[in-house]
Amino acid sequence: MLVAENITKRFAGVTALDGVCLAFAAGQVTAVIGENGAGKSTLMKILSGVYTDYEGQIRFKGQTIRFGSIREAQAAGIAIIHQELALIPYLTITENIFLGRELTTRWGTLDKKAMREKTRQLLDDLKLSLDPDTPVVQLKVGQQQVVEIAKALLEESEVIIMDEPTSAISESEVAVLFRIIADLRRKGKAIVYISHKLDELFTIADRYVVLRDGKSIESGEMQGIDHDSLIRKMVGRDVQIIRRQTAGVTYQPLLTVENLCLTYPVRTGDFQLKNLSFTVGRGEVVGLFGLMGAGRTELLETLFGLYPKRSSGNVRLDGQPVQLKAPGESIRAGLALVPEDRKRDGLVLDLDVQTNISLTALDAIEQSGFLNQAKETALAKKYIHDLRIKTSSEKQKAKNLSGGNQQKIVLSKWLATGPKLLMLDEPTRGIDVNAKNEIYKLIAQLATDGMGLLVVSSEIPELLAIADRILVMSEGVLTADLSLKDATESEHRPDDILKAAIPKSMSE
Amino acid sequence: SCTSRSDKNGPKKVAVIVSTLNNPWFVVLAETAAAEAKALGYEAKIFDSQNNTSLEADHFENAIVSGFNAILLNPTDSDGSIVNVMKAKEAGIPVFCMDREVNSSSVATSQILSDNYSGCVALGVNFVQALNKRGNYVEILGLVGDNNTWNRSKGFHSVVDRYPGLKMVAQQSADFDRNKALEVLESILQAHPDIDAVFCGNDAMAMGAYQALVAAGKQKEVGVYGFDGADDVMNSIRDRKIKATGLQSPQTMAKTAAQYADEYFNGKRDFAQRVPVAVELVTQQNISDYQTPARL
Amino acid sequence: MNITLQTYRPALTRFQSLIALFVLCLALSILSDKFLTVANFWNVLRQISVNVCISTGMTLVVLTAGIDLSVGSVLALAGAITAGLLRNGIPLPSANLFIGFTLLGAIVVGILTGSVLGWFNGWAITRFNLPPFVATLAMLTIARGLTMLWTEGFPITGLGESFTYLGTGWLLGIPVPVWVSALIVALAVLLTNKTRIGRYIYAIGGSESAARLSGVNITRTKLMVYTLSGALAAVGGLLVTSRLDSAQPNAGISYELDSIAAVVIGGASLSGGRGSILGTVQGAIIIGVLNNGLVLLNVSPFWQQVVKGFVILLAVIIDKSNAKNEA
Amino acid sequence: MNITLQTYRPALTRFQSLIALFVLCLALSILSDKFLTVANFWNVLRQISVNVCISTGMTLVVLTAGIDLSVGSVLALAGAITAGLLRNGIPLPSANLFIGFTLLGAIVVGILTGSVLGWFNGWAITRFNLPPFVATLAMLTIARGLTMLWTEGFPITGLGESFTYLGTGWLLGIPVPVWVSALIVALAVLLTNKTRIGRYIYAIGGSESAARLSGVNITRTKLMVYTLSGALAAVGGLLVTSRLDSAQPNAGISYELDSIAAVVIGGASLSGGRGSILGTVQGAIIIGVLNNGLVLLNVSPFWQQVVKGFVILLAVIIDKSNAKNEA
Ligand SMILES: Nc1ncnc2c1ncn2[C@@H]1O[C@H](COP(=O)(O)OP(=O)(O)OP(=O)(O)O)[C@@H](O)[C@H]1O
Ligand SMILES: Nc1ncnc2c1ncn2[C@@H]1O[C@H](COP(=O)(O)OP(=O)(O)OP(=O)(O)O)[C@@H](O)[C@H]1O
Ligand SMILES: O[C@@H]1[C@H](O)[C@H](O)CO[C@H]1O
Ligand SMILES: [Mg+2]
Ligand SMILES: [Mg+2]
Repeated sequence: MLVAENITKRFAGVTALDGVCLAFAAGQVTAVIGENGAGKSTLMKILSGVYTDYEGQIRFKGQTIRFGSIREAQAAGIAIIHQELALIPYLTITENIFLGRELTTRWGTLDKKAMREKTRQLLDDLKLSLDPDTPVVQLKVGQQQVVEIAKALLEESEVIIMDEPTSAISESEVAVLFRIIADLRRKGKAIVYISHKLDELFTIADRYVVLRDGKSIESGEMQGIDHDSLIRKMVGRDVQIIRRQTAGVTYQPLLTVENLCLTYPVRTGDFQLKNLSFTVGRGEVVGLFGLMGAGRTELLETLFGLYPKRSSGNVRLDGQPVQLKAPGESIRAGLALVPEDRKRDGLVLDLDVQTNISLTALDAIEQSGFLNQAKETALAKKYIHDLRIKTSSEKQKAKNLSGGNQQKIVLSKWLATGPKLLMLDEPTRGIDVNAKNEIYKLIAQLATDGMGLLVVSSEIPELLAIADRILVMSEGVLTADLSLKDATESEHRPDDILKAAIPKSMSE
Repeated sequence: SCTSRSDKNGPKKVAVIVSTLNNPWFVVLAETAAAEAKALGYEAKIFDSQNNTSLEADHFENAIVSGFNAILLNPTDSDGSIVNVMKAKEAGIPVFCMDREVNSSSVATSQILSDNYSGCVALGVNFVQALNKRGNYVEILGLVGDNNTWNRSKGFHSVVDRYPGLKMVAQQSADFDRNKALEVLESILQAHPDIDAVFCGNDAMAMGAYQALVAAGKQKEVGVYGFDGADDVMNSIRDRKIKATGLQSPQTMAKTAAQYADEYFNGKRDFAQRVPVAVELVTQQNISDYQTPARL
Repeated sequence: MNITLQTYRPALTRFQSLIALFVLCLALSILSDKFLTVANFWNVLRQISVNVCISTGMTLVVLTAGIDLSVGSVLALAGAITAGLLRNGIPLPSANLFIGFTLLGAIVVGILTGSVLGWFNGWAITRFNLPPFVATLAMLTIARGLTMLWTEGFPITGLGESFTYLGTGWLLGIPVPVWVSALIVALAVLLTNKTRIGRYIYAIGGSESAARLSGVNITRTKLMVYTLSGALAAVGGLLVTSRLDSAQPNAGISYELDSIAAVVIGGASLSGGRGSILGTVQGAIIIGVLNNGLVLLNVSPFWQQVVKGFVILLAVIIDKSNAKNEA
Repeated sequence: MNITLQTYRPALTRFQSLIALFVLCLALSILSDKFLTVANFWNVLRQISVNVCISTGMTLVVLTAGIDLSVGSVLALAGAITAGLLRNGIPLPSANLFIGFTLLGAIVVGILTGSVLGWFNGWAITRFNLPPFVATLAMLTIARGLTMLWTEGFPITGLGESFTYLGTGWLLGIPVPVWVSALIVALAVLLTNKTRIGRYIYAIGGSESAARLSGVNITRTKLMVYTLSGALAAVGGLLVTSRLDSAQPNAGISYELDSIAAVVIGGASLSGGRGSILGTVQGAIIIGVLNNGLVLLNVSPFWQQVVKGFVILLAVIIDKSNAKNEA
C-alpha cells in the first residue's frame, strides 16, 4: 500500500536516511526495528508529510505522491502517533485530539458538544476513564500517550504509523492497544509499528523491516524468527542479557524507610503515599513495580526531598537520617535520582554534554572558587569512555544525542556525585535493546561495587532481569515484597507481581 | 450633566493638573500653584498628566466627578487639551491655564501664558549679535512631538534664518533631557569640531551640552543658549559658562492663576482671556539684575 | 474524586482574579465616597476602553508566546493618519488634484494602517524567525518616526463632531468607547473560544512544535494575530484621537507596558498558551480602578507611584495565592 | 566529517553576531569620515558604558528566563541617593545631628540601595512565584516614585570633582566609565563561565526542573541574580550621575528597553538558558554605534527613528541568517 523508494534525508552534517527502500502492506502490521538513531522516526516523518524536502519517492496505493504538508498526508489517509508527545499542555483532551481537524457547526463556530462526544467514545474504546475536558497537563505521561493514540484513531486512515506508542503505558493499556490494532488489521489498514520492546513485536507484528545507520538492511516475516535473531539483525551482532547471580547473598541494610507518608497537594487529609516502610540493602538492586499512577515516581521524589512540606516519615541512609527537605540535601546525604522524564528533568538540553555531567559534581571540579575546565573535560571524558556514550565530543549539545546516550549522560551526572543509593525511574524507556543491555550491565556492576539501587520499571521482564527483590505498589501502598533469589521463584513472580499491583478498587 | 458639587460647608477644592512632573520646571509650577491655593484657604491637589493628553482627559473627568471647584491647568497640548477644558466648562468649573495655552479663546476662564515663540525671538536676536552674524551652530531640540519644542525652534529661526552667514550644521533632538543632550553633542562634535554656538530648546539640555563642550575642551570657544531660566543655568550664566536663556517665571504664572481662582470664587467673572507673562532674556550682561532664585 | 476536582477547577479559576478586583473596589469605596457613583463607574470604563482594545490584541499575541511592543506607536500613527486624512485629505499637487476623505474612509485607512504595520511585525517574525521582542521593538521606533514625519511633530486638531462622537458620545446611556471596546472584547472572546483560529492560537503558545505536528499553519496564525494586534491598536488610536479631537504625535508612549501588565495581571503567561480575554479585561479594570482610586484619594503624585506599585504586587499575589490553593 | 563540523561550530557562533556589527561599522565609515576616529571610538564606548552595566545584569536575569523592567528606575534612585548623601548628608534635626558622607560611603549606599531593590524583586518573584514581568514592573513604578520623593522632583547638582571623575575622567588613556564597565563585564564573564553560580544560572534558564533535581538552589540563585541586576543598575546610576554632575529625577526612563534590546540582539533567548555576556556587549555596541552614526550623519530626528528601527531589524536578520547557515 505504501512504498518508500530510495529515500535519502540529510540534516546539516548528518545523513539520517540513506537510500531507504521499504514497503508496507494493507492488512498487515509491519514492525520497523533499529537502534536509537537508526532513522526510524525520520522515515516516518517523511511518510507523514512532516519533512517535505527529501530525495527519493513515495508511492501510495500505486501512485507516486509527494506530500506538501502534514494536512495533505492526513487527507490522503496517513495518520501518525509521534514518538515525542505532540500534545498541547494547557488544552483539554478533546481540544488536543481535534487540533487541526476541529468540527464546526453550520455557523462556523466550534462544535464542542460533538467533539466532546466523539472524544468520550474514543477514550472509552481505549479504556481511559477521564473527563474529555481535562487539560492534558494534568495527565500522567502514560495517559498522554493514550491520548496520542486516540488522536491517531480519530479519522479513518489507510495507514497508521505508531512510533513507540507504548513507551510510557502499562501492560493493560498495551493490551487494549493491541486489540485495537488487531481490529484495524482486520479492516485492511496498513499499520507501521515501531517499538524497542521486542516482545510486543512478536505479539502483534506480521512482518519486520530493519533499519541500521539510516540504511534498510532487510525485511521478512515475523513468523519463525526468534528474539535473538531479531536483535542480531538490528544490532548487527549478538547481545546477551545475563542475570547477575546473587543467590545466597545477604545484604547489609543501606536505606531504611519507615512510615513514609505524602499528603495530596489539595486534599490535605488524603494520602498519595501511605505509611511505606521498606529497606534497600548495600549492593542490592530493588525493583519497584506498579501500574500507572501507583505512586512510584512520587515515592522516589519524596525520598529525594522534592516535597518538603507534604512528606513525613523516618528515613535513614547508612545510619544517618535523611531530612527529605531539598534535593541538595538528599544529594549530600548520598542519594541520586535518575528521573522519569529525562528531557525535562534529567538534562538541560541546550547545554553540552560536559556541562550536564558536571552540574551535580561542581565540587569536584572547583579550584579556589573557579571551575577548572581541564578537570571538567576530564570528568566528562571519563564517563563518555566508561559508559561508552556515543557523542561527537563532550562539547556536543545534549539535545543532539539519541535517547540511550542521553540517558547515559543522566546516569553519568549522578554517578559523578558518588551516591550510596541510586534511584532510577523508568531508566530504559524508549531505549534500544543494545543500550538497554548496557544499562542493565551498569546497574549490575554498580550493585556489585556496593551501591544500593532502587529501580522503578513498568516492564516485569526488565525487573526480573535485573532486580534482586521486587516491591510492588498500588494506590500509594506497598502491596508486596518479593525476593528473586532463584530461577524457580522467578517463574511464579509475574503473576504475583501483577496481582499485587492491581488496585483493590479495580479488582472488586 | 453629571457633576456632583462638593459639600457646601467644607473648603473649596482646587485641582492643579500639570503636564508632567518629570521636569523640575513643572514641579515648581505645580507646587507653587498648590501652595498658593492652600495659602488662600482652599484644598489643593496635584495631578500629573505625564505628557499624555489622554491621561489629562482622565484627570479632568476624575476631578469633575470628585467635586473640584476650579482647575489650574498646565496643558499637555494646546490643541489636544481643548476638549478637556471644554468638559470642565460644561460642568461649570472654571479653568485657568498656566504657561502653555489652549488654542481657543472661549473655553478657559483665563490663560496666564509665557510666550515661547517671542521669548526665542529675543534669544535669536541676542544670538545673532553675539556671533556677529557669522558662524556655524548646532540646534538641540526638545521632544519632537511637543509643540513647545517647535514654538521655540520657530521663534529662534524666524530671526536667525535671515542671516546667511549663520549656518546650522546639525539639528538633533535630545528630548529635553540632560544626559541625551550630552551624548548627542558629544557625537556632533566628532563630525563638526568647528562650531561656534549651540542653541538648546531648554536649560537641562543646555547644561548637558555645556558638559559635552567641557569634556571636549571647547567650552571657551562655543557659546551655549538655553531656555527656562533654571537654577543651574542662571548660575552658569553668572559664572560666564552659558551665554543666555529665556527666563519664564513659573512662580509668577502659578501664583496669578491661584489668585484668579480665588477671585472667581469671590464672584469675579470678567477675566482677561490672555494674560501674557513676559519671557525675559537673561544674558551675562543683565544677570546681575536677577537674584539667585530660591529653587528652580 | 480526582475527576470531580478537575471538573470544578476551571470554574474556580475564573473567579480568582475577581477577588483582587473586589478587594480593591471595597477598599476604595470605604476610603472615598466618590468611588462608587454611577458617574465614576462610566468614567473608569471609558478611561480603560483604549487599554482594553490594545490589550485584547496583546492577549492574542501573548497567547502565541509572542509580545507586541509596538502598540503605542501604532496607535499614534493610526490616529494621526485618520486625523490627517479627515482634515487635509491627500493633496496631489502635481496632478492638481485633491483626494478628500469621508469619515468612514479615513477611519478605514487608519485601521488599515495599523493592520499593515501589525502584519509587517508578523511577517518579520515568521519570515526571519526573529524574536518578537526585537521585531516589535524595531516597529515601536519605526512607527513613532513615521508618526513624527506625518505630523511634522504637531498635533492634528479639529476633526469634526461626527468623529469626536466616537470617543465622547453616549449611546443608550453608555459611553460610545465602552460600546466599542465591549464589542471588540465580545468578538475576541468568540474568536478565542469558539473558532478554529482561537484553538490554534492557544495551541501555538502551548507548544509550537506540537501544533506544527498537528498540521496547524503556524505562519498564517501568527500573521493574523499580529495583524489583529496592529488593527486593535489602531482602533485604540481612533478612540484616543476622537476623545481629544486631536491626534497627538506622542500619543501612546509606554502604552505597551500598561497593556502587557493588563494581560499578565489578567492571568496570562508570557510564555504562551495560558490566559484569556476576560482575564485581561479584569487586569485592565484593576489598573484603571487603581489609577482612578489613587486620584480620588488624596495621594500625592509621587506617593501615588509607590502605592500603585505595591497594589499591583498585592493584586497579583492575591490572585496567585488563590490559584495555588487550587493547584 | 560530522564531528569536525560540530567541533568548529562554537568558534563560528562566536563570530556570527560580529558580522552585523562589522557591516554596520563599514557602512558608517564609508558614509562619514568622522566615524572611524580614535576620539569617536572612545566616545561610543563611553556612551554605551551605562547600558553595558545595566545589560550585564539584565543578561544574568534573562539567562534564568526572567526579566527586569525596573533597571531604569533603580538607576535613578541609586544615583539620586548617592548624590543626595554627597550633597546634604542625612540631617537628624531631632538630635541636632548631621551625618556626613564620604565619597566612598555615598557610593556604597547608592549601590546598596540598588542591591536591596533588586533583592526585593527576587524575593517577590521567588517567594510568591510571581511572573518577573509583573514584579519588576511594580518596582519600576515604586522606585521611580521613591526617586521623586527623595529628590522632591528636583535634580541634585554640584557633586564635586572627585565624584565626577568617575563619569568624565580618563585613566591610562581610557575613559573611566569604560574601565568601570569593562571591569564589570570581565567579572560577569568570569561569573558566568567559571563559577558554580554561572552554571546554576544557565541550568535554571535551560530547565528549571532539571536544575532543581540536580540540587541547585533555585531561590538562592534567582535572589542573587536579581540583586546583582539591581546593583549593576545602581552602578549605571552612579556613572550617569557623575557624568552629568547631577542626579536627574527622570534619569533612566525606558532604559529597560534599550537594555533588553542589547541582550536580545546579542543572541540571548528571553525564554532563558541561551546567551552570553559578550554577546550582550556586542548588542550594546551595535545600538551605541547606531545612535552615534545617525547623529554623525545628521539624519533628521524624524527620520532617525525610522532608520534606527530598520537597521535593528536588519542587524538581527543578518545574525539570524548566519546562525541558520551554521545550524
Ligand atoms: N532535526 C534534526 N536535526 C539534525 N539531526 C537530526 C534531526 N532529527 C534527527 N536527526 C538525526 O538523524 C538520525 C536519525 O534519527 P531518528 O530520530 O530518525 O532515529 P530513530 O531511529 O527514531 O531513533 P530512536 O529509536 O531513538 O527514536 C540521528 O542521528 C539523529 O541524531
Ligand atoms: N496531575 C495530577 N492530578 C491529580 N492526581 C495526580 C496527578 N498526577 C499524579 N496524580 C496521582 O498521584 C499518584 C501517583 O502518581 P505517580 O506518577 O507517582 O505514579 P507512577 O507509579 O510513577 O506512575 P507512572 O508509571 O505513570 O510514572 C496517583 O494516584 C495519581 O493519580
Ligand atoms: O517650559 C517648559 C520647559 O522648558 C521644559 O523643559 C519643557 O517644556 C516647556 O514647556
Ligand atoms: Mg525515533
Ligand atoms: Mg512514574
